[in-house]
Amino acid sequence: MAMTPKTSKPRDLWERLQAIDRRVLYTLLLVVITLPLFKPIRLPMVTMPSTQKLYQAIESVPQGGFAIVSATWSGGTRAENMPQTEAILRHLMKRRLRVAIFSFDQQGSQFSYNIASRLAKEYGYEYGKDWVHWGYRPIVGVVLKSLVRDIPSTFATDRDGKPTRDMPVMKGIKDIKNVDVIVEIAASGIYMDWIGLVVGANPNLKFGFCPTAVMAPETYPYMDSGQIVGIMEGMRGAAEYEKLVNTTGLATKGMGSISLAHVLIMVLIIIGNLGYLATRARGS
Amino acid sequence: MQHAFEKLAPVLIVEVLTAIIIIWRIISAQRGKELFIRRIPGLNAIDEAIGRATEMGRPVLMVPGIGGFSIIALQALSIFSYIARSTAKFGNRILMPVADPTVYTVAEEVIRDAYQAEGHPERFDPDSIRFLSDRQFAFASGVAGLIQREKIASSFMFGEFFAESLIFAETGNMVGAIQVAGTVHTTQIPFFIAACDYTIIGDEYYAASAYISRNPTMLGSLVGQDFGKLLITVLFVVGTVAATVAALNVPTLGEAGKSFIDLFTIR
Amino acid sequence: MDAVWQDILSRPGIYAGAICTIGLMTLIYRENAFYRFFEHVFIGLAAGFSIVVLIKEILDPFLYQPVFKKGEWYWTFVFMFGLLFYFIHSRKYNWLSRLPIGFLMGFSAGQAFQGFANTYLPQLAKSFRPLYVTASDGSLDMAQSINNLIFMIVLVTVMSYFFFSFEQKSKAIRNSAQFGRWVMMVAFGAIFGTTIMARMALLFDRMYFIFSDWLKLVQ
Amino acid sequence: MLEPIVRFFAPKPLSVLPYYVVGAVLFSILVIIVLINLPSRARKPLIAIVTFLAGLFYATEFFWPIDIATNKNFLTDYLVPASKLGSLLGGMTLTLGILSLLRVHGRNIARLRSGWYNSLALLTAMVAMVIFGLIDKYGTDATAKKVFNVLFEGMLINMDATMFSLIAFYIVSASYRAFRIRSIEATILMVTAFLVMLGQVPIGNALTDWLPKDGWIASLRVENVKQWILSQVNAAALRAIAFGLGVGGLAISLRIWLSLERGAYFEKEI
Repeated sequence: MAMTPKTSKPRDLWERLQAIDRRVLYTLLLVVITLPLFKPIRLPMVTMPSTQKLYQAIESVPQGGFAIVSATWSGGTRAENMPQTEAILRHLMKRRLRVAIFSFDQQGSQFSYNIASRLAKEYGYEYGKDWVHWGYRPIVGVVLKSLVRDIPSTFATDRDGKPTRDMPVMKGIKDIKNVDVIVEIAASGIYMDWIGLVVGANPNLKFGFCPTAVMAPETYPYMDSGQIVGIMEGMRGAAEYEKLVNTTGLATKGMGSISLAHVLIMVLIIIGNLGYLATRARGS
Repeated sequence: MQHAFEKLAPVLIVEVLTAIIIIWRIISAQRGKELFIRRIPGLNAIDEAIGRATEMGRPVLMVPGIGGFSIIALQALSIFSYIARSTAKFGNRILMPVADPTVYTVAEEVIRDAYQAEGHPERFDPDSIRFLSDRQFAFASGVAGLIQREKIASSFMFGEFFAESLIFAETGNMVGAIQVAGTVHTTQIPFFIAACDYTIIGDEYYAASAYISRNPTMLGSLVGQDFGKLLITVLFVVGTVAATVAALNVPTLGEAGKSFIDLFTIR
Repeated sequence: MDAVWQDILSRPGIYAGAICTIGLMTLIYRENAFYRFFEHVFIGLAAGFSIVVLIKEILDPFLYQPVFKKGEWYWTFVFMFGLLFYFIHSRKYNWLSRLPIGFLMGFSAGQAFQGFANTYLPQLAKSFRPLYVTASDGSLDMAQSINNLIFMIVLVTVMSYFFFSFEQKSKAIRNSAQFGRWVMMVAFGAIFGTTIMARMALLFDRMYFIFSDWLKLVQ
Repeated sequence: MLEPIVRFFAPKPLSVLPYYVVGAVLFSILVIIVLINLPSRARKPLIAIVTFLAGLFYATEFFWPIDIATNKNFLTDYLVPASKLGSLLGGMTLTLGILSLLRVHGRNIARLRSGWYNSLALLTAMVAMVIFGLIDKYGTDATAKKVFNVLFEGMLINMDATMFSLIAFYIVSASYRAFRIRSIEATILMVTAFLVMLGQVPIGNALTDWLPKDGWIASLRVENVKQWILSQVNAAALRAIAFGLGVGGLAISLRIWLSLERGAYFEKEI
């Protein structure tokens, strides 16, 4: 890019529009990001088909069905993955499905447990009877391979080390054929392992994926091929999902913030260019 | 694709042939033949940026990215070695924060050698090359602080950059530095373009050391690389024609088109 | 006052994190003493953590365990070879450090063949797209055919931008390269536009951390 | 003929292990002494040979014929040890990096230069992290583990996240300043960024929500325009750039592998 003017004192309005102090810009950004936290704003929203499909898939599971949620994320992508986890768990509990949670990430295990415990209270879910948390599990390949054949021994204990065998929530669950829904919430390409090792093993299984926005585009082909039933794309997907399950959660707030930030940037670009055009017209 | 024998044809036709052409051009270039290279504006700006730092009496910053020790980092060090020869000549103060300990080790050698080659080994200050942190954002915080404290006059960023690219480029912009940047990670190029004065794009990165040194060996390599890229471009065109005749089901030709595509299809 | 102390002691990590967050964030106003302090703490913690990682993820599993637990004594040679790096500060024997450096260079360079084949070769055939695409009913799929044509034009013109040595006296090559550069600007604009989302989400997370996790003003 | 060599390098039981380890150390020292006395004209060729052999391992592993069933050749099983070797060698340079930190900041403290307390904070944080990090891994003390948690999850992770989030601010100021219709290139950059931004957020999609969802007019909906730019133009341009980078990387690798590279470091007399 050509040399940018470094330091020059703006004189009139048009020139000022071209050289707004960066601290003003930063303050504006802080305001638009923070404000929706306190006062959620609902902006017009168009639900993407990928989100709709995931919702529909979970809607189609009969009450009492068995769902596995894997929360493979950590603090770094919390803003996107936490609302996704919450939206999915909310939907599953609303539908009164049995829920089992685990994670390939230690932080994700803790985060998902906190979220699930809070929602369990809200929906009257009893631990051990309606839901269980299998805790942190290392080594993706090994866990997924053994999960297909034998769930009780793959997850013999829960996150506190208590045996899961006699928990009512696990009743009748032997292998992958007894599982109705699996949702992976991740910041990585882990969906490939699920598709490769698990998804084909049960033709009735519905596998949903909740990636970060950056990851999402590479997963589209797998939704077209039906290996992924639906995709909740980053915070935006989560906000759409919150709307579908009739709640105003973190994603709705976050999406308000993020949308406003986009609007702010676009407005600033327009203002800058107006100033530029005006001074150029005057100059020539 | 882990091994050549999984699909030998594309490996031989594209990779091995390119490699042979490059080596051949390097060897013939060493026999001394005038070579033409197109202008790369970002690289011409290096001298201008150093000149400005000399005028202002403020330091020159060089950041070799946050990647580990690899050919990418080595190329960055080649460019910096050239810059260091200029700063050795003009006596500018330099600052080079490094994120990888192996790169740091080699960088110290490379820059010291540059000062020696210019005949000013006494001007080299070992503390100007500093290992900061191999943790992405700890490094970013250190560099951002350094840029603002030292009020650098010019900034050169070459190597592997990820999300932190904009932190460096914007803080540099804040202090009014002339900035030249280039990285192999194309997703960061837009941010460099937005915040730097000159950005070199894509393969210009690997052409940089040849371009600024004008060393015949390296220029020969550059010509060889061009042949490699020409080969690939021709393959694109032929492949598109092949796919089209195959789709149109042209008799005989269509079959030939299909086998051409199969020749290059991996898995 | 007691209540505050109790709160701090019950969740020291959150308090420490909040102070660090605010400390580093002041950079956007300008570099200041507060930022400088936290920057140094940050680098110190990161360096310490790197040492811990070096010990527990490299020296322990790749040196100590194999040699002293499994009896693979020959790793000792690697360790001794690595010691040559430390000659770098020796004035006289400094060249010895070039041996391990050269070794690592060779390692990195040797992987290029597989790297090239693995990264780029599979994309070749994927770029062979027909300019005549038939829709499911057998007719011409106009939109897709045009898309494929655009795809090829973009591919070829951008490639032509990266020809350095071919004389660009030919008007065709010059125009093609110029067009290629414009097309790249489209790509870069698009990358810029899509990245904003993820970065804003990160800032939102920070604000959530401050106002919810720490101050508990929200939710 | 190879068997005695294989047996010599096989893992050894603990009873004789110390002899082998000490032997290896002594032998290495002997080799270093020989190297120190190497005539200077032999040095460069030696470095070139070491570089070439190191690269040859990976090159051979890639080009050697494979057993189709296992996708392996005689070198494939050594890839993992080789990468361990690389990590170990690379890891050993960390000490040099840490020494650089100690040198710079130790001197600041010793001479009480301005801002010496920051240097002190840096070194204190480093030492604390090492101590508590190692206790966390190898020790059992519960309080120490809690302290490590404060240092790692409380401070380090949050500081990572904060520096990362600063990009949000910088992206605003950069786009405000750079996206001006100054030149054709800047204009193209701005217009695509603008369109994609509109396509990213629901509020932008709402702008063209009145357009039909099917038919060719639907392709004018913002989200479809964004999708088209990303999947057609962007993908093709990035692929072309990538191929250029691939060839360039291959060329540099060849030059380094075969010691054809030039520049101050490579041309210096040693």
